[in-house]
Amino acid sequence: MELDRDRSLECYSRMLRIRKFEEAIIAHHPVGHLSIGQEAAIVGACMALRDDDYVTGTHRSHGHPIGKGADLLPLMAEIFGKRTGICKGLGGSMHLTDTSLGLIGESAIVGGGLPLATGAGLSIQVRKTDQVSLCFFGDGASNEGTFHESLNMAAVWKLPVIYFCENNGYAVTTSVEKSHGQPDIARRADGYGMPGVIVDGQDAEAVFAATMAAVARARAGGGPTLIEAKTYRFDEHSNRLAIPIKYREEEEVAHWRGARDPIALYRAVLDGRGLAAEAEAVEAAVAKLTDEAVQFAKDSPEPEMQDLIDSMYVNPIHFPADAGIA
Amino acid sequence: MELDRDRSLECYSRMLRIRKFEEAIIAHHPVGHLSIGQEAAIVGACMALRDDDYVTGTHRSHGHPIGKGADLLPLMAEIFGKRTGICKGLGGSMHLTDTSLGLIGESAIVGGGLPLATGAGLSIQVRKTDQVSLCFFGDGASNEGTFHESLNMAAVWKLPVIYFCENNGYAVTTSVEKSHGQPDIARRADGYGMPGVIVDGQDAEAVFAATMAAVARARAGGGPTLIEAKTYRFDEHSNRLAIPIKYREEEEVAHWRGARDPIALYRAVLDGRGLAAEAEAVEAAVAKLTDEAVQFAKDSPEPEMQDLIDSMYVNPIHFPADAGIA
Amino acid sequence: MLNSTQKLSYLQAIVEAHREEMRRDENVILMGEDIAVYGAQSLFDEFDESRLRNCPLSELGFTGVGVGAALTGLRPIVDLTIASFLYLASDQIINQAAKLRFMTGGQLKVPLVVRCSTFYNNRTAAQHADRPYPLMMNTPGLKIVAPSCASDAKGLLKAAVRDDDPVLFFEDITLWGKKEDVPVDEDFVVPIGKADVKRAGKDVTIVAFAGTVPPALVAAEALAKEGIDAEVVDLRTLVPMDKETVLSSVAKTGKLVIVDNSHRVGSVASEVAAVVVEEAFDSLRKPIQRVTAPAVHVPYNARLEKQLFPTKETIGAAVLRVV
Amino acid sequence: MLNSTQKLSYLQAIVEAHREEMRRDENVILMGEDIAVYGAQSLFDEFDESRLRNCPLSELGFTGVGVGAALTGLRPIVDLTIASFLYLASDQIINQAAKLRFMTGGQLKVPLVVRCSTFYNNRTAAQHADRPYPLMMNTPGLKIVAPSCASDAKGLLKAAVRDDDPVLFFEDITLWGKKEDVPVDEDFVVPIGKADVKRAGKDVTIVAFAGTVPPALVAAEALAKEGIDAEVVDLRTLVPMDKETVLSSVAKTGKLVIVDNSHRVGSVASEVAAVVVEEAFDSLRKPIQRVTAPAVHVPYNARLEKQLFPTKETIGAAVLRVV
Ligand SMILES: Cc1ncc(C[n+]2csc(CCOP(=O)(O)OP(=O)(O)O)c2C)c(N)n1
Ligand SMILES: Cc1ncc(C[n+]2csc(CCOP(=O)(O)OP(=O)(O)O)c2C)c(N)n1
Ligand SMILES: [Mg+2]
Ligand SMILES: [Mg+2]
Repeated sequence: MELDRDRSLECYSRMLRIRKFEEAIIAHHPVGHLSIGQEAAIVGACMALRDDDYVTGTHRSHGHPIGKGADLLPLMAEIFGKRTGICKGLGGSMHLTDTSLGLIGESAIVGGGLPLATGAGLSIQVRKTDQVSLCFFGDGASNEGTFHESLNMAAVWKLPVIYFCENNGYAVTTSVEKSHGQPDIARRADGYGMPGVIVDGQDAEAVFAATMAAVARARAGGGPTLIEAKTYRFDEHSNRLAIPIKYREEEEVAHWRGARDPIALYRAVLDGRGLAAEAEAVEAAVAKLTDEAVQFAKDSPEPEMQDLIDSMYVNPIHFPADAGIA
Repeated sequence: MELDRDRSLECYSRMLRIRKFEEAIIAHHPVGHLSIGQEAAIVGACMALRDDDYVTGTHRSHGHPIGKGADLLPLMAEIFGKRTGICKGLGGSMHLTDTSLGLIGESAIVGGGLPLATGAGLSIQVRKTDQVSLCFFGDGASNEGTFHESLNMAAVWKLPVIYFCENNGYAVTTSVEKSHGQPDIARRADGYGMPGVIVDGQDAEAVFAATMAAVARARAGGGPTLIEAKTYRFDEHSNRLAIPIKYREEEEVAHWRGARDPIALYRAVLDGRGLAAEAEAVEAAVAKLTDEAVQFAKDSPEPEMQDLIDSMYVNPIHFPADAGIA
Repeated sequence: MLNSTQKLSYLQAIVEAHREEMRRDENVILMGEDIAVYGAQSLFDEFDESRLRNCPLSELGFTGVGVGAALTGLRPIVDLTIASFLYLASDQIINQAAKLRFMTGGQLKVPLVVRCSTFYNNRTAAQHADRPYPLMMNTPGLKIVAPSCASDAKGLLKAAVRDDDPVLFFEDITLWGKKEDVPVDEDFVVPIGKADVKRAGKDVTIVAFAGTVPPALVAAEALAKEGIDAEVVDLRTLVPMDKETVLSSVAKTGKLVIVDNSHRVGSVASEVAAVVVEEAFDSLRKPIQRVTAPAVHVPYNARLEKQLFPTKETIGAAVLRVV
Repeated sequence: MLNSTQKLSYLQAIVEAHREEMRRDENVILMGEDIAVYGAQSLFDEFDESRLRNCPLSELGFTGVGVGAALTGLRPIVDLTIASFLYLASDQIINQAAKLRFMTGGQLKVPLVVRCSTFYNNRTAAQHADRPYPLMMNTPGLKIVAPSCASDAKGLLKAAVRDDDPVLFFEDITLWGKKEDVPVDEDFVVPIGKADVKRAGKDVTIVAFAGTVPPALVAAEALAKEGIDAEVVDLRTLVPMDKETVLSSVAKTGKLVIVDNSHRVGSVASEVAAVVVEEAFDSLRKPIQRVTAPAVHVPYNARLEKQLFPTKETIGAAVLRVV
């Protein structure tokens, strides 16, 4: 499904914002799990959502808020552990949760977001709104019990949930082939009586189309869908983790980086639609924005113990008095 | 697949032993979850196993050891909570585990046995024996995360495990239709790249045949199979639980009790094969055995605190000294 | 309706609390397995199945669903039924419910209640009979209550539903049937974090909670006949604990016996003892006594099972060791 | 080889323990996620993948697989990697591993080791940084160890593998890189249930374990300069605790400071305090001091995170409050 001119440029911008945001992380504060290579999957899915739709994410948490359209500055400040960070510097790189855009948790417990997204779906159904809930998770997460329990519940109750698997082929060093009885995660949907769809995760508009169909179904009361986007992580599992073994071929990485870069692919699409100049303007704007974000993060103060205390409870009781804070 | 004369009588005897054992429980010590109605599923599966094959079971634990051929006396004594019980009166009605016949745990935590059986499969593979492991579980249990995690692992590693679902249509008061995205549990197997088979759970020899095929596959290194036996629980969920609502139709119960009683059905098969006299002899023997078991249980002593202490550790350290035993 | 009461059992009081809170706020829902079987069948007469969710056997999943619903406008009560199933759900409670507000710098709140019932002295053996009170005491961000009577059960459950933080609610099945006059005032709440002196006394402090309060009170009456005047403090809330009430009682009596149905090691009793020896050492005149279940599993055999839990006799004996 | 030693880091010592035990007994296997990433890549040079199982992300499942394998002849070591994932696996550990022997009247045994590492002071925020030592202390049937140095890590892991009961093994990542001379004797084991006096002293007892032992020792040296002679007792085993060593130290010093990286409420420190106030009340001359992480979650910001955990300064200050 083709995005119109403005939406296609917004889609390109968001993808590029993820890429540039993470390149800035590598350059300035190398922590965390990068989504570089997976931008089309993330943004394609988010383009099908409204601002008030819910999203849950993962330890690979940078792309989801950016994909949903979040402001980069508080996100970057969070990476730097600053008080101006979206989570006051308490959550950090694996937890860039911007609730103003419907994000309700980036779970660093693999699979932990699946029940949360399902619960948001339940909430929508009980409160009778027409929102939907979209759950990002990885191929590795699909082996957690929460995957099974969540998808089944959503199917029984016909909840408006889109289960969106970013299948990047690996969980740390473990390939899908070595950890899944069969490699197509979408094929598991049938066991729950739910549609399962495989989509090219490097093609933003293909992802958008698949997600739009699932969103339409969900909003119409048709229940959940499982979407599997086949994608690839260009970098290592995490900036901070040394990997002492070779678990994927260099040629494989080179192939995806070269021929399957979602940003290059989408740039070509825009070029083909005569939008090269506009795309260049987007690129300039994103570069500027990223610099601003880094500067903002650098200039921001660190959180204090009081910020931490203030974030613990809505309704503190005997707290912080009895907490034993030195 | 037809059982030969002796095996068919043994099959009939085991089914009858379950039925009579539980009728004696109702009469003499009404505790626990009964397998009446599900005898063909249990015994049909066990007839396909060797004595040294492993079995895990559930809270509905009486049928599995009897199906595997266990001595009734220690089982009945366990029901009565006696020291001569198979578990010294410590495990009780939900945990009739006779390890001498390869039973390695009747889990009252629903779904808890699935990883145990899978682990036995792993053990078989590492130790390179030709045993298999069979896991009994219910329709309700198939919604636990352990189901998913276990079946996937067994599929990836091609473990010699038979996942045997006694689908009796309900988990306490909750029907399969209201708790499963779609009602055929065997259909979930495909998601793991594993064969899934549905079998009539009231037909002992049909169950035997399906299980034999899975066992043969497992022993040959072909990996796991999911078997779903459609069966029915004739009595209430548990002897000890009052059910304040109506969750199944009386006609439904009457239909299964009347037309789908696995013991009556198999008796008819035996009659058709000219084995009526032998079947009668089995019936007399089982009646006598059950009486003996009740008498043995009644006459047996209760366990003492020392039995409890002795069962805690293989290698006690500072125990029982520091345990705070009054 | 103010000041009027109604004779209710502990379990009925819990169901009444549901009814009142569900009437008051349409965002309150109940989730769990076989809801009708666990006492709440009468709610189906009044409320829609949309708000009374019979769940598949997926404890981790549906508890997490409760968390997700709490994040997005509902106030779910998740009934895990038997407390021995709490382990299955513990990740969503500890890593999500208790942490999400903090980890998002206060952006989110999790108004969730998780119920579970300790199923001991009921001949269900070790996989059903745990009293895992201590399991989550170490997790910041959670509140944990464990009432000992029908009024407290009703008032604490209502307080829990109204609280914007996650609350773990332990019921005690040995109390389910116990009847009492319970306030019918729909705004009757028992504050979280407040202990209750169930019997005033001056010679020794007995700290108890949930199912240990009744035998503690009986023991106190028996001791009174021997001229020993015991104060019985019902903790009611385990976290955040009402240290003040405990410490001021010990300041008065100088002697402390703690009664707890959980296993001895790492018990609630241990925490109470630690707080007191740290903060009221100078008032303490005798060794603190923990009367707990021993560190062995719960057997099926009823006679043996009964021997594991504190009784009026073992409580009385502990008091006699220190007075 | 007797009496010879080898310079190994704490993590290397753990890997060596695996190697030796896997050589000694072909029924010993290692299971976990991305085994090679968590230090054990060199084992792949020597052992078959059949005994080195890279598992799917299924913590509850593969821990239960470990239990099932232990029931049927293997002696699995299950590495849960980060201790914050222990909650996911807790049901199989508590309801199966710890109970199956008991519930079958002693028919079964569960020679299982579950490893997990406490990942604090590492800027991974609240969902990775838990130190859930207390979580399973309340469960009878389990043994729980938490070594503070490379030799103890090796010796306790070997003891755990050889033990026929389930053992939970807590590693501390702040110690992973610390090197030490470690015995190479393949039968070197450190007995489970025995504490170690890491520094003898007469004025005050400091009980510590795992990552709190190094700062406790540094604090003790600093105190020595001020004329205070502290005894540092390393618990090593949390359950079953070596009460005797702790009690006899307190009998000598009369003062007790307990240092524990877990959160304050329901901590290991609370259990130690409870035991001591119950059993050594008459030797106690001052209030017991618990030096713990406070009851708040672990933040991402490194400067704040660091402030949560006991340091030589906070340990020293606690000692000074009581001497
Ligand atoms: C429950 C849990 N187990 C293990 C980990 C450690 N871990 C972090 S990310 C990861 C791999 C996740 O793989 P996948 O779901 O495919 O996501 P990806 O990293 O590929 O985006 C693992 C094992 C964790 N954080 N949580
Ligand atoms: C983890 C867990 N959740 C809930 C229960 C309570 N419970 C016991 S049996 C049962 C129903 C199980 O249904 P199914 O698996 O179909 O087995 P059936 O009873 O029909 O044989 C439930 C909910 C339990 N024992 N364990
Ligand atoms: Mg992946
Ligand atoms: Mg069933």
